[in-house]
Amino acid sequence: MFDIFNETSFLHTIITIGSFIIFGIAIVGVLTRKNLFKIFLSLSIAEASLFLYFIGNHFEVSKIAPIANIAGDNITTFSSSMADPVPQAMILTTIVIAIAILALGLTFVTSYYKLTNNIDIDKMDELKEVKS
Amino acid sequence: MSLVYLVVLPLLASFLTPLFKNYLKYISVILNLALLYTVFSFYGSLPLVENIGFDSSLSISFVATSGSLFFATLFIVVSLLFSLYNLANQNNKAIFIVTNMLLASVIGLVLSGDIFNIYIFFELASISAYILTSLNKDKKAYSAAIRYMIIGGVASIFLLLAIVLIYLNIGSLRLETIALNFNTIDLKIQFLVLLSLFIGFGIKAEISPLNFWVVDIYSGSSSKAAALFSSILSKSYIFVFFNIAYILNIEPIYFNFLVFIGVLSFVVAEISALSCQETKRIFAYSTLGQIGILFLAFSYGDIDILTGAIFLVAIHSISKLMLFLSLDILENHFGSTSIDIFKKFNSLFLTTIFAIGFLSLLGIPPFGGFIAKLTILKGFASIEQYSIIAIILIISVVEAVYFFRLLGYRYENQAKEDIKIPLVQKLSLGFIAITIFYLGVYPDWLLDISHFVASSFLKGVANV
Amino acid sequence: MIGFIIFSIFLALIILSFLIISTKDLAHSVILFMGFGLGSTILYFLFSAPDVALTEAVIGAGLASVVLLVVLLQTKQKEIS
Amino acid sequence: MNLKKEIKLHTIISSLLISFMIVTLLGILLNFNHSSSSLGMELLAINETQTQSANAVTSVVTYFRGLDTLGEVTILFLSVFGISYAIGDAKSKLNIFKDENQLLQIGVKILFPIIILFGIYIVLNGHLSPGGGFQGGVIIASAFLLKFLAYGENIKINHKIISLLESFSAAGFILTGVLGVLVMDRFFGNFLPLGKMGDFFSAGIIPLIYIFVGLKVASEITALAEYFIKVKDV
Repeated sequence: MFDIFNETSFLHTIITIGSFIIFGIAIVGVLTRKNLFKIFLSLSIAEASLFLYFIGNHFEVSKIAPIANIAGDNITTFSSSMADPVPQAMILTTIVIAIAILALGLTFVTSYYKLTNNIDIDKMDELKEVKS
Repeated sequence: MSLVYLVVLPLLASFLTPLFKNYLKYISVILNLALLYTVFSFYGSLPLVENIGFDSSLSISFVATSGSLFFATLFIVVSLLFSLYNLANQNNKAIFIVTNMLLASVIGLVLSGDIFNIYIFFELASISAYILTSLNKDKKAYSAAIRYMIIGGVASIFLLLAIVLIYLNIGSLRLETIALNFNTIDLKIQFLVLLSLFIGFGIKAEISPLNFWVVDIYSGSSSKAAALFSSILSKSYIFVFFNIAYILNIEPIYFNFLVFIGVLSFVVAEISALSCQETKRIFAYSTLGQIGILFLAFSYGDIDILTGAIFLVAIHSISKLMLFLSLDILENHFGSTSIDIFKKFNSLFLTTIFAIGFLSLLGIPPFGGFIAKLTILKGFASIEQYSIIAIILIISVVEAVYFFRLLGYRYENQAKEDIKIPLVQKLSLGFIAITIFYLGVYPDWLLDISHFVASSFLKGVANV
Repeated sequence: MIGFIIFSIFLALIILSFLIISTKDLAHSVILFMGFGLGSTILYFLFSAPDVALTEAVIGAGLASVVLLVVLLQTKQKEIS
Repeated sequence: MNLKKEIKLHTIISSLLISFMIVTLLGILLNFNHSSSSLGMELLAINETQTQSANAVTSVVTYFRGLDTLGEVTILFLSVFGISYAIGDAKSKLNIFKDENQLLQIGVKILFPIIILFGIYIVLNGHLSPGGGFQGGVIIASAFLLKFLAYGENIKINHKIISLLESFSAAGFILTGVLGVLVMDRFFGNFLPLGKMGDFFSAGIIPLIYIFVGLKVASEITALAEYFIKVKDV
């Protein structure tokens, strides 16, 4: 009875609206939160929402995974009924980049916290110019 | 001899650091010499498009036009001079790995003809810049690195948004296919893609509305890192920004907007340099000013202005490297980089180096900077843009004020300390000073190369 | 039927991301972030992208949560917003 | 009191601004149908002839767009190096989970080999089933992470082996690319025989690349886990 949901263009609208709402929430998080830990968390949520948008918009209900399964003799060949592999390859790489950046950022936050016992971005005033 | 060697050799060197334990500084000099040799071997066969992996228009391609090769050679020369300067210090594994990675990512950024590949090298360059900022491991360095990472993260999100929209609408990642059917897509999407590309690259290319963060990062990081940022990193982002702009041949209205941005960042940066008390901040503002001029000149798309701009890129990279490295000597000696260290040191060699650097940046005759500014101003004069000439000249006066104030501090009668400079550093800094002087006197060979590069730049789609 | 599951998971992800941003206690936001990783893994699987689902599961939900938890243990403070 | 209100104001203003931007963004994005022909479909069509690899995503990640994966592996290497540089020497630090966990130790004795085997399976069958170097490498690293949690203090990772493994798998990855230039005159050219799609030794250099990537990611994420676990100063 929910066949309206299975129609591709309606699905794409849900996915676009949903992922950009998450994107908006995450960007608001980056701009307004004071805690460095929270800022890095919302940055990675913003990236995750872009990944969902990208893969979601290439999805069609009829499409299957781009892997030819060799079950016994019936080899399914690569056909246009398969999902597009290039966005998946791109997102695969960008997820690993996102975790590399997140880990490095959080290490800097911990080292900074050890030196100054402060994790609030507004109180980071080491770089302000000291007017002699 | 494939173009990818230019990217892969530095990567291989930094992957194999556990092997060459205490020869790192010599290895980095040899590596840069080998890269210089490989780059020159490509000059014969330009423009060269090399497909990677499998030979078809679907694969990633490295595009060696005279523009991208000129920038790649400039980066390798700067990295060679940096490693020569570093011969005096003891082996530093972090500097070795990060400078190699920065060099590889910057050459990759400049050569790659595939937009997602540019995103990967963009991230690689950013992550090496983050680590470079945090090398000092003190409060300032970490707070600069954290701030840089947050802003870099926002920039890469906008770039990713642009790439996602491009792939959804055009279905291809190769710059030339994107350029061919860029204007088939809906006008609003085009504007959206250009806006997110502008924000993504603009933040990193340090143009005015988006470069509020730059001066804090420079003052937080070490002078060596600042030397690499201003001579290599910002130039590569400018090249990629305008390479994509010319390839997509976007309408003139966007270029007029970029002219306004260039003028804005030039004026704002130079004026705010007046009120600085710290030398690194002054040099950072002067870099932002020069980037403003470059933006101005690149977005005019006139052959003479572009030749002057490319000459200015070369001169500015070398002289800024020299200035920041000599500042590094002072920083190691005095431990601080505030203005009044200029009153306290007493070394004729360093004074001449600083003098040559300041005069060349100001564009005073016997030095290379004069030729660059002259060509740019002549270009503007030839298309009757006298308002811009006036702005450039007025703001150069502002530049002169804060540079001569620094030089003036040299002659205050205060207790002066002698500074012992290792011979290798003297040689490398002296060599840069001599090249700047030589370019001032015999600039023709570089002017012809810049002219050739400028014409290939303007051809845009045709040469890809 | 898949469309309805996708719709409901997206709704859950939106609520999760709002909660992550707005909670005071950082430990809660890390746990909600794990939920976010799980939700996006299921979504990738439904989008017929098994490779990305596996990567998101192993890295997005697994490794990121460990890194976040350990960093949280070291900074050991409540967020006073 | 107004400080609290002022923070609230700042949040409200920026969230209004951002939601306005998102609405205009959605207005633009919702009424377009994206291009039908795409790079992926063309690659899908020629995947069988070019690579004989059953998993199209793996052939895109390693062969058709091999340079991205090289850049990707370098980013991971650099980020782990940055972490080790920032945290300093891990040997002189204490494990953050100081008390040993008896229950987990028994579990680890059983689970450790299974997880390692599963990770190796994922790496080796990258070109046949979903998964590959990245995913398998992290799974292997999660086995070591489990060991860290269980044995607390008295587990020592031999750093020499990890850094040697890391640099040799990275050098191997690059050498396969360089061999591609020497043999096939194209970087990452596929110089090995393609074999038949579906059996283990097929798809030329793709499994080779993914083995190098798997080794590298496994050693790096294990080092990363150790840097994160062993951080308490003595």
